[in-house]
Amino acid sequence: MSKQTIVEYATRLGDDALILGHRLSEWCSNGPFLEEDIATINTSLDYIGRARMFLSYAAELEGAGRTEDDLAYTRDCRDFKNLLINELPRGDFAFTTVRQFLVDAFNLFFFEALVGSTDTQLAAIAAKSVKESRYHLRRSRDWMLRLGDGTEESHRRTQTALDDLWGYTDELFHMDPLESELLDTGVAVDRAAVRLRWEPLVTELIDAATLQLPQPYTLPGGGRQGVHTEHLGHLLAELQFVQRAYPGLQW
Amino acid sequence: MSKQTIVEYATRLGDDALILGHRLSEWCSNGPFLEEDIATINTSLDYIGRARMFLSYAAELEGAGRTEDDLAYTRDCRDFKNLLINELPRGDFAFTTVRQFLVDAFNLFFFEALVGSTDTQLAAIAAKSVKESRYHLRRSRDWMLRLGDGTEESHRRTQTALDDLWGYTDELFHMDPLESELLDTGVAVDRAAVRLRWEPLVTELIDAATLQLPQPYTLPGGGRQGVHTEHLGHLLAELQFVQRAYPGLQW
Amino acid sequence: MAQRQTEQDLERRFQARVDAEEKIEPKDWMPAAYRKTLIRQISQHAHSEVVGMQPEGNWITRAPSLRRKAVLLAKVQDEAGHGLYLYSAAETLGTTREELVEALHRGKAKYSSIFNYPTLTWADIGAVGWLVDGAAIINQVALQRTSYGPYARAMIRICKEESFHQRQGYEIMLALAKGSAQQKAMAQDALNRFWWPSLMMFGPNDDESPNSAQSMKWKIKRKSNDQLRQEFVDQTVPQIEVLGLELPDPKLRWNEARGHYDFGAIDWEEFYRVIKGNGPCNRQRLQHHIKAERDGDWVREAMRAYEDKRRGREAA
Amino acid sequence: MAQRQTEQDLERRFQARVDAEEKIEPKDWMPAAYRKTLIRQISQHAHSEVVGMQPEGNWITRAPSLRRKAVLLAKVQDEAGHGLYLYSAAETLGTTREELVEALHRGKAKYSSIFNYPTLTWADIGAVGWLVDGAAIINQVALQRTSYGPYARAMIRICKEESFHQRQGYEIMLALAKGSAQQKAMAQDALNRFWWPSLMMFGPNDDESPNSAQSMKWKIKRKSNDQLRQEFVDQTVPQIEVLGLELPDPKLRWNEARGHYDFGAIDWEEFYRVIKGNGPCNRQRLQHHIKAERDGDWVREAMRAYEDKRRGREAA
Repeated sequence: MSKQTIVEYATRLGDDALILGHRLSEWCSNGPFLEEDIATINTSLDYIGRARMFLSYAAELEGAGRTEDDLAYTRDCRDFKNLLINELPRGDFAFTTVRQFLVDAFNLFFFEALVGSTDTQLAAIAAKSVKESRYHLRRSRDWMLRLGDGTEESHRRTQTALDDLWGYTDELFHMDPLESELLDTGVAVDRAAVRLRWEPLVTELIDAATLQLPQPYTLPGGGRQGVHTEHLGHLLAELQFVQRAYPGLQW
Repeated sequence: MSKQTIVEYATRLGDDALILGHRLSEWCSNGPFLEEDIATINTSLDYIGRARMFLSYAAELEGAGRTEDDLAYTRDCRDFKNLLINELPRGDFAFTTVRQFLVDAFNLFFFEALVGSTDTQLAAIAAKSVKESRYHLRRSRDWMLRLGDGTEESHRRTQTALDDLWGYTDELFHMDPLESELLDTGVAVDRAAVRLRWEPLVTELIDAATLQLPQPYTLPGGGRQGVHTEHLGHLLAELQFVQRAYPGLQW
Repeated sequence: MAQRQTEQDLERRFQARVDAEEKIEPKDWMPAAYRKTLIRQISQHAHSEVVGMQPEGNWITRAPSLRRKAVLLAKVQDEAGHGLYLYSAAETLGTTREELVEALHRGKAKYSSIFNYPTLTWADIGAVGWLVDGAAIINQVALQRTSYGPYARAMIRICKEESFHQRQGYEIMLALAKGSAQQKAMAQDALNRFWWPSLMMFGPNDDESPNSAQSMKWKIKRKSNDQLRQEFVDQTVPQIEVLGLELPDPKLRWNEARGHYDFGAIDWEEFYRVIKGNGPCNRQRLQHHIKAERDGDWVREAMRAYEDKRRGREAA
Repeated sequence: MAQRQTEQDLERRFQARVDAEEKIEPKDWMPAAYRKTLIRQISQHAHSEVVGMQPEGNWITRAPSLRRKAVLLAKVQDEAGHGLYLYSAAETLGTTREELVEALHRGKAKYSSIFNYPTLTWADIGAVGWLVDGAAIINQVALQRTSYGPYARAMIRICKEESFHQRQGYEIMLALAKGSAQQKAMAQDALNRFWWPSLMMFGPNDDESPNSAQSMKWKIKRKSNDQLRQEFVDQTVPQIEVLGLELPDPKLRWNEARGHYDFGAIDWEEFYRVIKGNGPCNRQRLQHHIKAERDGDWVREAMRAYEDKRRGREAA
């Protein structure tokens, strides 16, 4: 179990947080009302902070003199390893809410498990992330209920978002050889076990929100192999512009 | 009248064409129907072609070994010299139509005048651009009539677009010292004279389209000094990404 | 009896004309199944041209040079034009573009599933131009001799432009393959991702494709899927070698006895998953096409309203 | 007579309380004009905090390092929070946030016109943080002693965070000014473009500002526009020297006799043009704010509908 596999694992978790943090930050000044703008920026801040911790750990462990910013600003989309659900455009408030709910529920159980990692740095980041995810999940559950069981229009938009997002949830639970190897050594989390906790919570809340569980379908993953949607490239063009246009400087 | 002033003049005209060409190209596969998609892509092609002629002439005249691509892909927004009306986001079909109509009408008269430039290269580009602008203007006039005098909704959208765009038209006719100097030597066009032809055509068509001439107001120009709207930076992050991420290569 | 009799006569005379390589024209009698197959095939081809504008359109704003941007814009414009020809060819069979697009939106009609793969890098635009247009040309050259007149004529016209597009795609790959290490890696990566989907463009194996035989009998289809696929492989492997890129399939090897390249097994499970709608971009492509139409509703309504007013004014 | 009498008594007793530096609280009697001036001033301040999220939000997605991105996100979040305090402070005067936002959308209420200038480069975020928050602090420090209690308390709380923001803005300028030639030029360019608009933030000259005098009498406003402006200049010029940037105004010079920096004339024609609505971003800011609210209509309706259902269930 080489150090390099933990570098890869930390990079994956860092990219997940960075890319979703970016999508959340796009809501700034665009929220349905001021209090919600503040809450969404706050969630974005948690994700960007988490991304910094994972990416700086990956860079440090890699030992090639790279920094969290080198990872965030100088890799092209084929070298990013985030799961596809995180990179999808923010869509309307229903799409952002449903995505956040599906990911918050996953993150709560995932980080609760990661707290037990044999890698102390990952466990420490996980401990902070559990607290954040608990708070995020409480918020996104409330919003799922308000939108699902609100008006005809909010119900329709939320059901559409759920149907569009459902195919991307499978990738959350996929264990590839790298993570299976790290699971055996107690570093990584068993995503299949997370699914056992995730599914009942999600199906129960979908029901409470008077929504239909989507017809099961699965879209190809690929995020861990750098095979992304067409959206990530446009996101990175925006995120990386200043470091690309003025390379090798301090900011 | 140094060569450098003609380089600047050609760069201005090249940036005008490049940035509007980019906005038009964003309609690709997003048009209201297939024939319109084709026509808008065609207009975008004309503008990109025109931009290449002006920018390669500017680069050649500058004699510093730069190319049309160096100008297009390695300048940041403060060094771009396009007029602001060209960089505004494409908006809905009404906004794109009204902008195109206002700019097509200007371009027809501007390039008809530029054909008489003492600079043979500028005159040659102008000759080609006149033919294109005549065709573009015929198309945008037809659309102004259809949208202005179509349905209540198309009328409302078109009037809103006209009101939002009107403040940006003044910059089309502003003569700064550089262009005044070039006017004296027969190189540049007298934009004030263009206004005398532009205004009647525009006011008459606005009336025919049952639209109201907006309350006159003027927004600060700044494009010629590199003082742009916040939209240009985001546009350039997209346009320039590949050359910024993989600098100094042939494509 | 009599009625069925003439039906059989008509059918026999129709088949004789097809066998004699005569072109069937819109006004000629044709079996209902022939018309239905043609409408399905021509509309699928038209939808493919139009949906294909999305993956290529994805890189117009980021094309890495102004020349490449202009070339790509012109290519996508041509493809939209091909879509128009093909919709008109289909309309000669008594359907309307609105009906065909409606079927596309309801998931009833298909488009070439190669466009359900994302264009992730600029090299993908090279690969799509080179491989996808290459496969399309092989398909369309055969279709130039299809029995239905309007479709054959459309194919002749489209083929000219497609080969031009293919050369432009290959030119992009050449520039990348001969460029920096990063550019070469980008080209290899695009080849690796688009190789198998390009082979899948030719459809299921002959023994698997249900309506192939009948189409061959009606000379709608002049060569079988496997024949066309083999032609594509044989044409493309030497081009890969010129590029100096690694073969994307370890089993790709020249078979002297067969006089063709052997290649590995196609992952038909992925083929059917993508056809069923679960490829990477199926939903995105369809939602994009539907949104463009919906956003244009008010524009088309305004056109109609203006036309009515104008006609009203002229009549008055 | 009697009625007017008590009105004058109330007014006299109110002015005596103000002169005695007592805080006026929501439930206390206050002249209608005092209430009106406060609502206008507090709501303008609240709108400024909220509209100010746009020019800074413009760079969150392009912040050049993750640390800067986090710091900028936190700053914009604080400003949104300031907006909330101030709307609540205004509501203690009997208005509602909806009414105040409605007035903003109809162009009846204003926000600080510095936010009608575009943030074109990352250095602009440094300049906005350093100069705009710097000017805001000078205004707000004075307002901590404003006569109206809720407004004063809001100012005390906001000022702490503003000075933290100002330091962050200055830190960006420092990093750029000490960086590469391009970075230093970017910082100089931002300073040049935001210098005069920052001076304009303090409003017209004293002899020009209509309601200044009355506000001073009511101790809503504790220092005049020109005094505050001079404080800002005196505070900022030394900071420019530490940055090693050129002074953005050739007339800026220390005046030993006055004990202040002299500076050139402000372009009041531009000041009034921007206030009237014809600055670079006036329309954009307002349309952006209106669009965010409109896009959120269905969300707020869903919240209300859900609340009603819940209350209905609980009552049953």
